Amino acid sequence: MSEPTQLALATPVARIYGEPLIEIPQDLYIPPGALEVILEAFEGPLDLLLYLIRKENLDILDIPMAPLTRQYLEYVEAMRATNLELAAEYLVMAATLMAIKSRLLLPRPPAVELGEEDPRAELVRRLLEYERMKKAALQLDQMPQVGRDIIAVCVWVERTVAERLPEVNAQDLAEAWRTLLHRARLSAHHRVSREELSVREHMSGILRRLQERRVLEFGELFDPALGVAVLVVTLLAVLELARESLLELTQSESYAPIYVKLAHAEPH
Amino acid sequence: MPSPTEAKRILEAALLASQEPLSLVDLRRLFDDQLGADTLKNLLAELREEWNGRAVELASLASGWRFQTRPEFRPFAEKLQPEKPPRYSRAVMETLAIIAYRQPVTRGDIEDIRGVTVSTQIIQTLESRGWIDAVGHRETPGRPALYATTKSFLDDLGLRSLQELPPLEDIAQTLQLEPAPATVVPEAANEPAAG
Amino acid sequence: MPSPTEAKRILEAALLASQEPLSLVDLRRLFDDQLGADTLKNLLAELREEWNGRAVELASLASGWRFQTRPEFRPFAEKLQPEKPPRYSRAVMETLAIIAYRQPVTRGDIEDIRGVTVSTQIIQTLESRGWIDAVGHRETPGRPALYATTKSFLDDLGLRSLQELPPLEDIAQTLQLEPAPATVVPEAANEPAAG
Repeated sequence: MSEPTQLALATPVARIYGEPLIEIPQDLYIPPGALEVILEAFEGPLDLLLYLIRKENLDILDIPMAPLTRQYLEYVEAMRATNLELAAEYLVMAATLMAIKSRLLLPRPPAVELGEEDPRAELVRRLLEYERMKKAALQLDQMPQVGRDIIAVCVWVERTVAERLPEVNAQDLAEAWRTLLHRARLSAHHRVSREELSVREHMSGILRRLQERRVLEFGELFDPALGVAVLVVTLLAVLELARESLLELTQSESYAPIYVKLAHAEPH
Repeated sequence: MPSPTEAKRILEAALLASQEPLSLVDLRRLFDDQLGADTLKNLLAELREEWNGRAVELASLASGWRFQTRPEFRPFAEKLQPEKPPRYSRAVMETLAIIAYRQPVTRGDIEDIRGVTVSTQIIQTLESRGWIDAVGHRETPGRPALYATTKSFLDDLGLRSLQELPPLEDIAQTLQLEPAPATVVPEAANEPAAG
Repeated sequence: MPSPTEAKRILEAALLASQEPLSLVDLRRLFDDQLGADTLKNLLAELREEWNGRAVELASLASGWRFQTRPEFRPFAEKLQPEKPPRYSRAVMETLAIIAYRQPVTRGDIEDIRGVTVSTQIIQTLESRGWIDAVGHRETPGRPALYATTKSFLDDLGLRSLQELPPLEDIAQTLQLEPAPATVVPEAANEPAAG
């Protein structure tokens, strides 16, 4: 293994988790106030380990466990010393690192060595995956985001111009009529057939025309061009209007023109 | 300083991206107050011109400028985000049904059939919609107006004539089987007309 | 049937007036499904072309089409709205990246990868943004929720599918593992779980 040995003889200045602390890590010579900021910047033990590996230019696929473990512990101790709230995960990782290191130091029988996995493999796998995600997060963060870098266009929809009116269809009307009949239990009296409707439509039409021209000559009410059926319906409408006292039919003498006017139409 | 074309593109984007109308002060801030109010107004006028003939327009309001859809776009807006259509009250619908099927009728006729008072508001709702009008008066005391449906009513319902209204014979027949009623079902006298 | 020019103007207004991206289905509804999907796509392509060189663009996203300002417009947007929009913390972004690239994942999976506890707040931040949601549960004790990214996440990042996410950088693929243990780095083979 690529364990550097030159430090082993130096006198440790302190021991952390049984690991000798030879010197304060170089990168920890930082203005005291800034230290906390730096330490807080780590997202967890994996983040700290990655930082140490990249800083020291260590090969992530062949990690020298002793110096890495030592540096890691120094940082953890620095965090504790500055009273940072230290997540339990940092201590778990410290134990893991030491376990790996000691396993690497154990002599292994050649037979076992073949099938046995490198004790660092799991750690390497986790470090690689975390680093991948860390970089992905950075890339995602650099992409233009709606709300932050981009505004979704949404122009005003002008709806105030016309008052919105209810829509009614013929079926709604029939339904309303049906409810009415049901409620009033009206039967034959309010039977409405197509023929009757046609007469009633003409009744309204004749009244409408008499509003515009107060007096019409009887013949003017009929338009032969519309066919016999319409002529008949018009006649029925005139008769019904007369029966309901809505029209007055006048004739000064036999064979004189018949005049049609609204019953008792007000003198204008 | 951006070129006039650039400035116009920036103005356009700012106005399109803003939910609220932007005042001249807001817009000048876009250019760090480097653009005079007159220049800005000219650019806005040009921009407005550019948007002619499109379904969105640059409108000048009391509080500033904003892009908004033209009134003609409204039917399309409805298709995308339909507003819940308002409905006429039962009183209005029944009154309309009576006028449509029994015209010409007076308010008294309608009240006889419905069994309750018909408020002036109901008649007004239908009149102002242009669906009914008074076509004459019945020569009885008080000379009540006779109401009928209008052509506009037929048009709005997509009918060519009243005869295209659903026939009601079948209903009348089924109802005939029922025993004659003793009383008319009471109903609240002053129903609100549809808003 | 509207002419192509009219249809384009209607499309433009509809897209400008909608904050959410509009799908082809939405857009076809505008024309009562009278316009074929291909015609519509052509019109959208033309429209996109027309907006070239402006500070607003017509973007094609996961859930449809939307007009949005180009990233270059950002400095001007900041002048109009001085409050800086918040940036998500690294913890939030790493959690998002794990969900985006490894979905569907449980909170436990995320914690395994990040090596630290993932707070409820982080998940809530992403959920309330509408970027992730629970798509099911893993049938293990506690039935933890499985999280995945939403269409809205893709829309907001200007993507049409997860395949458009930036590819993962893989160090293990470039370096050779030294003593070459048989089972190390199983990850290298199955990249990425996007889909």
